[in-house]
Amino acid sequence: MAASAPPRVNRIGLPILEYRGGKTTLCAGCGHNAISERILEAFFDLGIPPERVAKLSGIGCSSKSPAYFMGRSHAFNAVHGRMPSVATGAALANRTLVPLGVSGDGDTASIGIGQFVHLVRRNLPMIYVIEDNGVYGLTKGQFSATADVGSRLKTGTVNELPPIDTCALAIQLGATFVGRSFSGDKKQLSAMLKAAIAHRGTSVLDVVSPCVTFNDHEGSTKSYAYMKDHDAPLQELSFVPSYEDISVEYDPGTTTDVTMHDGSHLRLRKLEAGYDPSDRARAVARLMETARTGEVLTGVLFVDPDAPSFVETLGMVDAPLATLPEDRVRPPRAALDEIVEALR
Amino acid sequence: MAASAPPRVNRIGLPILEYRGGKTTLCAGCGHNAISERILEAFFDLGIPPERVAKLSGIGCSSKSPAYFMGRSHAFNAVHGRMPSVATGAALANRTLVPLGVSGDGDTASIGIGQFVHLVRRNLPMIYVIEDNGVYGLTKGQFSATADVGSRLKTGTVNELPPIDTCALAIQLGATFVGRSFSGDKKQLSAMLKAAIAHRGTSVLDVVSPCVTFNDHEGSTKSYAYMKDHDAPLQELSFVPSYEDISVEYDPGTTTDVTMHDGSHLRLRKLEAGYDPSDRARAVARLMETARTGEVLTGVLFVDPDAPSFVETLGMVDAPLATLPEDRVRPPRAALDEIVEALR
Amino acid sequence: MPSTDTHSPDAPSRPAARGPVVNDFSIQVATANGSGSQSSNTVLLRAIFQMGVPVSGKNLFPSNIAGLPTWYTVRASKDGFIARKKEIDVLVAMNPETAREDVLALGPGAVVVYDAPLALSEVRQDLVFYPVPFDRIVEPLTSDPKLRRLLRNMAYVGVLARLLAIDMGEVEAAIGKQFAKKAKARELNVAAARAGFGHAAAIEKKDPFTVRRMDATRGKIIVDGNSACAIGAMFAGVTVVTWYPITPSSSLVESLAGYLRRYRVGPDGKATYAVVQAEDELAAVGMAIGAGWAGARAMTATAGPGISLMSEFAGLGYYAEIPAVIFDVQRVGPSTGLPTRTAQGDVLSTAFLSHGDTQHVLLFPGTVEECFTMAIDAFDLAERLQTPVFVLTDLDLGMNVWMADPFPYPARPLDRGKVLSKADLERLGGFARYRDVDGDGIGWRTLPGTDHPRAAYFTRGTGHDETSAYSESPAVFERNMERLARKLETARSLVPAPEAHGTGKARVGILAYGSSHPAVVEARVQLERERGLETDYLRVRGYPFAREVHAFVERHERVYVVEQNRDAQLAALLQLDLAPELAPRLRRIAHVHGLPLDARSVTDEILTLEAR
Amino acid sequence: MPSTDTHSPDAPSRPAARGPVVNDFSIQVATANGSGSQSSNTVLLRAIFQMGVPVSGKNLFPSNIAGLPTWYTVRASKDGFIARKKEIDVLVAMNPETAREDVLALGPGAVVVYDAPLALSEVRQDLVFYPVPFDRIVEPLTSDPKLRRLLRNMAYVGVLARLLAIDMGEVEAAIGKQFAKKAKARELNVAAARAGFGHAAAIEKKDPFTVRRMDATRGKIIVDGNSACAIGAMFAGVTVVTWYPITPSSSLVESLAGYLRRYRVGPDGKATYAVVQAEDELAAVGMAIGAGWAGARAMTATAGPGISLMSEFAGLGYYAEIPAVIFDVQRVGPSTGLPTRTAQGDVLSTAFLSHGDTQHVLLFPGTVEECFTMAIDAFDLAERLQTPVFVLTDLDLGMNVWMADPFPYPARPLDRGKVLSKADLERLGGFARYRDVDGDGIGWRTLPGTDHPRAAYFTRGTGHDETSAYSESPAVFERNMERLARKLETARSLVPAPEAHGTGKARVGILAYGSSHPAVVEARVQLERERGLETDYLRVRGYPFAREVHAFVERHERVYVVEQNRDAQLAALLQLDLAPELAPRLRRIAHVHGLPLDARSVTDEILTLEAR
Ligand SMILES: Cc1ncc(C[n+]2csc(CCOP(=O)(O)OP(=O)(O)O)c2C)c(N)n1
Ligand SMILES: Cc1ncc(C[n+]2csc(CCOP(=O)(O)OP(=O)(O)O)c2C)c(N)n1
Ligand code: SF4
Ligand code: SF4
Ligand SMILES: [Mg+2]
Ligand SMILES: [Mg+2]
Repeated sequence: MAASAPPRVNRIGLPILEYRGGKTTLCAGCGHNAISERILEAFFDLGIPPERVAKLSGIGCSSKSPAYFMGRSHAFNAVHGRMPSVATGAALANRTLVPLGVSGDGDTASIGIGQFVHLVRRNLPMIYVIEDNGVYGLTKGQFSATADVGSRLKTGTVNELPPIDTCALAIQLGATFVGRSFSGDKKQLSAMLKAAIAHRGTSVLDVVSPCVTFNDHEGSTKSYAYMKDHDAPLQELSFVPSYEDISVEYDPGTTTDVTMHDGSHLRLRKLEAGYDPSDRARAVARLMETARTGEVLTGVLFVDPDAPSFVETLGMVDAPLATLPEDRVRPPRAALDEIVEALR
Repeated sequence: MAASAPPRVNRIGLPILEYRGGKTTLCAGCGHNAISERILEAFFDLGIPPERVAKLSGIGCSSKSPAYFMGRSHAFNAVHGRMPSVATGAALANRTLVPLGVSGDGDTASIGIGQFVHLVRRNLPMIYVIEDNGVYGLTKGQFSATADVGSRLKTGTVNELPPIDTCALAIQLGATFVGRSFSGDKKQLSAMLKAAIAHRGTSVLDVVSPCVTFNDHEGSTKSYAYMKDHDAPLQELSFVPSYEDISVEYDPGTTTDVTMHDGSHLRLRKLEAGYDPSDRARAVARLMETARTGEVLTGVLFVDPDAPSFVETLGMVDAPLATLPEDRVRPPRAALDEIVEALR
Repeated sequence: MPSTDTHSPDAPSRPAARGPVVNDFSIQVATANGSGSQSSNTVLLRAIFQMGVPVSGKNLFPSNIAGLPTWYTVRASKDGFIARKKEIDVLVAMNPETAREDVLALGPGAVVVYDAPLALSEVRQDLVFYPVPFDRIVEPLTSDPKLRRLLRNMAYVGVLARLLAIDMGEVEAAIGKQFAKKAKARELNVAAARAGFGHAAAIEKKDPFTVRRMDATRGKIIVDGNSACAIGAMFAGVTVVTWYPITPSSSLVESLAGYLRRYRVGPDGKATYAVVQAEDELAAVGMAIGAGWAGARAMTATAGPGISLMSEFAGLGYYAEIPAVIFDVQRVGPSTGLPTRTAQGDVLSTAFLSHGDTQHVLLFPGTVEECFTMAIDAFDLAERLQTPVFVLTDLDLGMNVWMADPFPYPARPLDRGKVLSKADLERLGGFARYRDVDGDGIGWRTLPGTDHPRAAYFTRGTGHDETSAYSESPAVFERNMERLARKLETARSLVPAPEAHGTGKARVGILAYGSSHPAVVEARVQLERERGLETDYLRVRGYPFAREVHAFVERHERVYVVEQNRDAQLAALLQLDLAPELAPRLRRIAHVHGLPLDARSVTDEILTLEAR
Repeated sequence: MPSTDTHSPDAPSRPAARGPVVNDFSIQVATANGSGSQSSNTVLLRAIFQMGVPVSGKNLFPSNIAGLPTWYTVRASKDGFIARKKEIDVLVAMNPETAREDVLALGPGAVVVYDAPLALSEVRQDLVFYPVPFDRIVEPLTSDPKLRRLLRNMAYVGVLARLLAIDMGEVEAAIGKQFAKKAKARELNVAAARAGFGHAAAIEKKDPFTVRRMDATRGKIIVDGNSACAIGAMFAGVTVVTWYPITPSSSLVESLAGYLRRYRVGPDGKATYAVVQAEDELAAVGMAIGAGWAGARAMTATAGPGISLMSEFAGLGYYAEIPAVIFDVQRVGPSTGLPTRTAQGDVLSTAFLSHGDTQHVLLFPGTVEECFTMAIDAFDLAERLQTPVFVLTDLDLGMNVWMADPFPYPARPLDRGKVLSKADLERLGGFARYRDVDGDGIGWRTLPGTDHPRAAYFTRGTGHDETSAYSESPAVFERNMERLARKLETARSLVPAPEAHGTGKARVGILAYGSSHPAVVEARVQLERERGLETDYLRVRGYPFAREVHAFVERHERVYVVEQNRDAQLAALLQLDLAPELAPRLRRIAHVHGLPLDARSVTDEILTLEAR
């Protein structure tokens, strides 16, 4: 169970050490480091072999972080803002991989918003984590497109453009799993990551992750302090993997039980009465209200566990395309003869 | 008044001929041609000197159309999907221009969605017309990102990805004037264009404009036939320019009168009771419903006439930057001395 | 009319009209696009082809969908010349908009078949005019005016059949093939052709041009280069295809998608491939790179503007060493340029595509057969060299139809390059992704998902050492860059070798590539026949250049580099690669105007330069 | 440690420690980034500068925000040499992570000032070691541990002041300047410096290095190239600035924004400019192109990856002929490469940036003065030539600080190029946008908003005739492309002329550009002094190359082209431009490892090649 302390080795007999990566070069206290921890724990807890995971990222402090966890997983640190396309190619080449995208708010909402939008539309099977600090950390703290109106840089510069709410945007565009969390909320983030891993299509997780060097001061809306005051969790999350039987009782009145496509269960104990994570239109409307209220809604914002993913839409074979034997990818001589005949 | 037939010469003494352009090379019956007509009429009716208008476009049949109206206006047919950035530069260089962007659904929603999103956030003062036929006309009819789920090409190919509703997207991102119309709806489109011209910031107009060659058949959701059946106007529009006194009476119960920033009036006689074009969240929610119902909501979807535009946000001088005299753009010798002194 | 709108000073030469001119002339049909003339022209071309006469067709179409002027040229050549012929011998004038201009552009003695109402016979005295009342001819066939407009086009095929002695049986066979699945349309079109044929019986033949059966096309096929690339890609075992529509590359992917649906979907209805229409070219190439990284045979196809947009990813592919195949069906640039006209203008910028010290491998198919074979080579090379490979074709090669020998079934199995399996890793205990263990500059890679604790490595566009660990060390960086340069050296011997023509003893050499080939072949004959100038010819097929290319320049006093761009781009690459002493031997014949290269222009320019 | 991590075979030479070595040595400070050493190093540099001694500083920092090793080198040179000095004479070892490595990399006789706990003196016998207990020294100054870590850095400045006889008055003055607005910080830092100075009194001096007042820096300023470009751009009257943050170009725009706020906002609080942080580089350059089209003086600044993303728009700018200025502060590529290291690797790909036959104008500032003047030239050229102009600087020039003469106030008024006003149009009655009325290949343009019925024209990236009407005519296309080529010829005489050094009589020439300049200047002296090899030197400042560049090659038997990339990119452009007979004279000295070029490497390589 997400909450309970991880055993010394997981169900496939690996110690957590095997899920660790290189030493971080990020600033001490950077939210991204905490997220790395949650990610590797989630894969450890679920006993997913690291070899099955493909880590994908763009450019930024956040996008560097895959080097600092799960060193036994292949990784591709690509170019700025275009990770979704790389992830799409990788996921199609080998549908048996678990693609994990790690991006930043600049990488996703500024330069990358175009690819993000189209990724979401395709419902590519992947986990897409946005480590959201409202600034470009790696280039020393300029505003990104998720910076809130009125938020202030250390330099005094104030942001006047409306932020892109990547979650509202994703839900509106048809995303099938959308959540928001906070790098400081261990329990919520862990459960959400596990549900994301279990999800069939694209899971968009926007995780507020303070930049201690450039955006953790008074006047920032992505600081630890701000989150302490404004974090408004919609539900209390718990995740029951498919291989565990659903021991824990729950009250359908206060708790929604979402059966994920792989048979696991996501349990949402309502904290905001009336919030329904299966109602797209109202989810978007509710998120848009927060522009006024300043609260940061966290939790599972929307989920549709059974929508077909892109590989299903494309009707691909179950085996990885990458390693299909020659006789399955090169048609026989007869085929060429037929083609040539038609051209005479 | 929009509806009444245009006089032989307009208020600045120009005949409509002076608002015409080159002979169209688009297919006979193409919706884009009708939109060109509405655009030039609107500028003619409002008596705006063509020299003040800058036509901007990307690439596509739609993006070609600026060559076929208002030959007395400068035009820039740029590259595919990146017109918003070109428009931004032009609008900043000369804020006294009326930038008119003409794009297609592929140009805007497929390759161009990234620049579109950021354009909208900035509320750049410009009119942005999307000539929306759900396909790439100029490349012979592939689906664009606005094609509806289940819509079918002549070839039989069916679209399975959720469409991008450019209007819902724009409203959600903070757009200040958003409307949807139909190339076949003279009256509605004309009034909407005039209001857009009068608007202070970005006006996003998504105009369904059937492609008679590649997407006007049974099974298309962007055909003339489909629009005949599914066009659901939210209001009956009329526009009263600032220089006309508001003669016509109206009933506040059934009609909303929006005073545009330039003093002109946009009048919306409600056809769908309870639709409020000043309520962002509900506008988006209402548009999202149509994904189920299949109806095409047309009319003014959202308007906030007084939001500051990008040039105001930037605090620019009133005169065009492009033609400021040397003494206003090259600081005096004393300034250089001061700078140099600080570097000693 | 475009095909002579280029400034050729001298009026085109033509055999004096004494005696028949057999199987050696060109027909140009001038219509408006979207008027359905395309099928008529295909029928015309096929009918001649079926008579065993070598034939070629060039479509000159505008960048719009309907209503603008378009020209289609069919050339019959007993000698098997298939380049564009500059001189038009027979004009079929159906388009009022361009008729006069088209007629004025003809050389003396040419033939004009025209729609009678156009009354063109007054325009010039030195031509042979055949007015034809097309409306009257098709009137009886149908009452539907839209259909009539289409049938007029098939009627001119009938008229030409009569005038040029093209076998009506072959015409009807060709119509049958064209409308295979549409019986009704077939009937109507046959009727229209017959009506034209019938009408023309009354015409008194005043020109020398005629078709006579020969046996030069037996067993051959007719295909466009884009389809050939598509077929090649399918037999190369492509698994991930990403694209964004752009002329003239769209039909490559559309044809590929069709073939894949037919031949790569299992009985269970499941596809052994994925075709994705991306949101733009950055995404298309990004997907191809991602797929190549994960082990797929991945490709994308585009044209100039797309290539420019792919720059950043191209650099990543080069530096992170990721296989991918990129087809660039070249059109006229810069910028949007002339989207429906042909050029070879992306050579230089693609060779150096992306910032920093980036260099790429290029392939240059020169025939439709090579579009097929090099598509296969490209995937093998991309995986062997672990780098993006660019296949540069062009609109002429890609969208026009060409005669060809049937494509050979691939002899070699797929070369998947240096990939370490789980078993390998168990044997080796581990690996270093970028270590040059074989001395060819190419390291060994593992695929994501390989079930071994040491299989993983961290792919990045930032500085890295042999183990792909992040490094800012100057020495490490420099060593890695030297290895990458070594890898490109390795490529010299792996790209398709150049093709040599001639005795090898001539003092003058010609160097060309891609769709310039047929014009150069014909020009060499003209030079020999008309001026007795013997030439050797080397057709370059890949970059970095094979050693033979250097040797060719060494063996010739003067080497004319013929290409279809303004800046002599291949000559530039060559100059940078050759021993500097050889550079003075190069002479540039480089022009771009959008029309396929013709032999006469090449011949004339070589002679002018030789005269210097 | 990076600065010798390049494979230099021979151990660096150093004068035997007999007698003092005055004003001719380098100090390297090794710390971790984010530890605040930057201000200490600036103070150190300034103090020496204020003593009238020529000085230069190089910052070698990692691509991360805090905690990784970083090195700062301060060089004092009585001869005014400001290139990076390969040999380190005095090492200040503050970073435990790299201390041993750093010490091992030193040449014999070097000095090591180190944090006592690191106990480095055992590492080698052939060096001079000065252990300093920095913690103890700063302990009394504050109880705040965070502050203490910062003050340790100012303490080593004090220690060095004592050891090298740097005037403490100047140190304190420099601290005052550094912390001008922070009295508290100033006091603390002065105290720290004094504490270090005081402590060092007890150290017995065992090395020859010392600073002595001279008068070689009077009136000079210290500035980084990015700020110089920014100041230039402001005085060029830039009105629209668009950008997307990227190292090492960010500080150019950030500094520009600061100056604009100060000097270009009117009393009414309104700005005579717009600065826009775009969503990416495609948008940044698109905005610049749009603004340039509409008549603004528009610019953007970026680095390699951004340049790649700008390819498509660059081609549009070239073909539609739109003025814009693009600063490329080069860093090490390919791909993301080494983002915080310097290179000259974008030259070739930028010259041919975009598909089709596209060519661009490039400027190469070689000093911070030229960063200022060429920024101004660039805007004039862009509008004069109606094309994008690329200013290629690099990280070394752009982010390191340099001594310079005060910038001259621009003598010439702005050149806004060929623009027709309403009055002109009334006089002329009309115009044709792309007609070459002046024979220089440059047409006349009008600005949107010009109040005349004939002012408008339709700008497009598609084929167009002189009136900018759409055209697919082969002849029209070819003529237009020839005019564009002519325009680039015109540019030869307009770009900044090359700068000649030497008597002009030498048989050996050196050709270089940009930040390679100081190393070449010093290398020429080394060649002369050490081997009596006289050289002439031409510094190229623009592309297309001025005639003088050709003449220089004609006048020399051998010409060494020195540059900081792998593929000898400028040499390549030169080879393509020179008469082919001259090509064999070029010899390439091209390396990239991310460190600023040093004279010794150039000298050694020239001598090796001369020996051949
Ligand atoms: C094409 C390109 N443009 C600009 C950059 C410079 N750059 C590196 S990281 C970054 C922004 C990163 O911001 P974000 O994604 O929020 O990541 P963070 O550092 O905040 O975690 C930028 C602009 C780049 N690497 N590539
Ligand atoms: C970079 C680039 N990629 C692809 C193309 C080819 N292309 C031209 S128009 C077009 C799509 C146009 O679709 P849309 O914007 O909907 O305009 P429509 O023709 O439907 O009016 C494409 C893909 C191009 N011109 N440039
Ligand atoms: S700069 Fe900010 S985002 Fe980057 S590592 Fe440091 S704290 Fe994290
Ligand atoms: S193809 Fe379609 S969009 Fe293009 S002009 Fe024709 S009808 Fe209009
Ligand atoms: Mg960020
Ligand atoms: Mg469209």
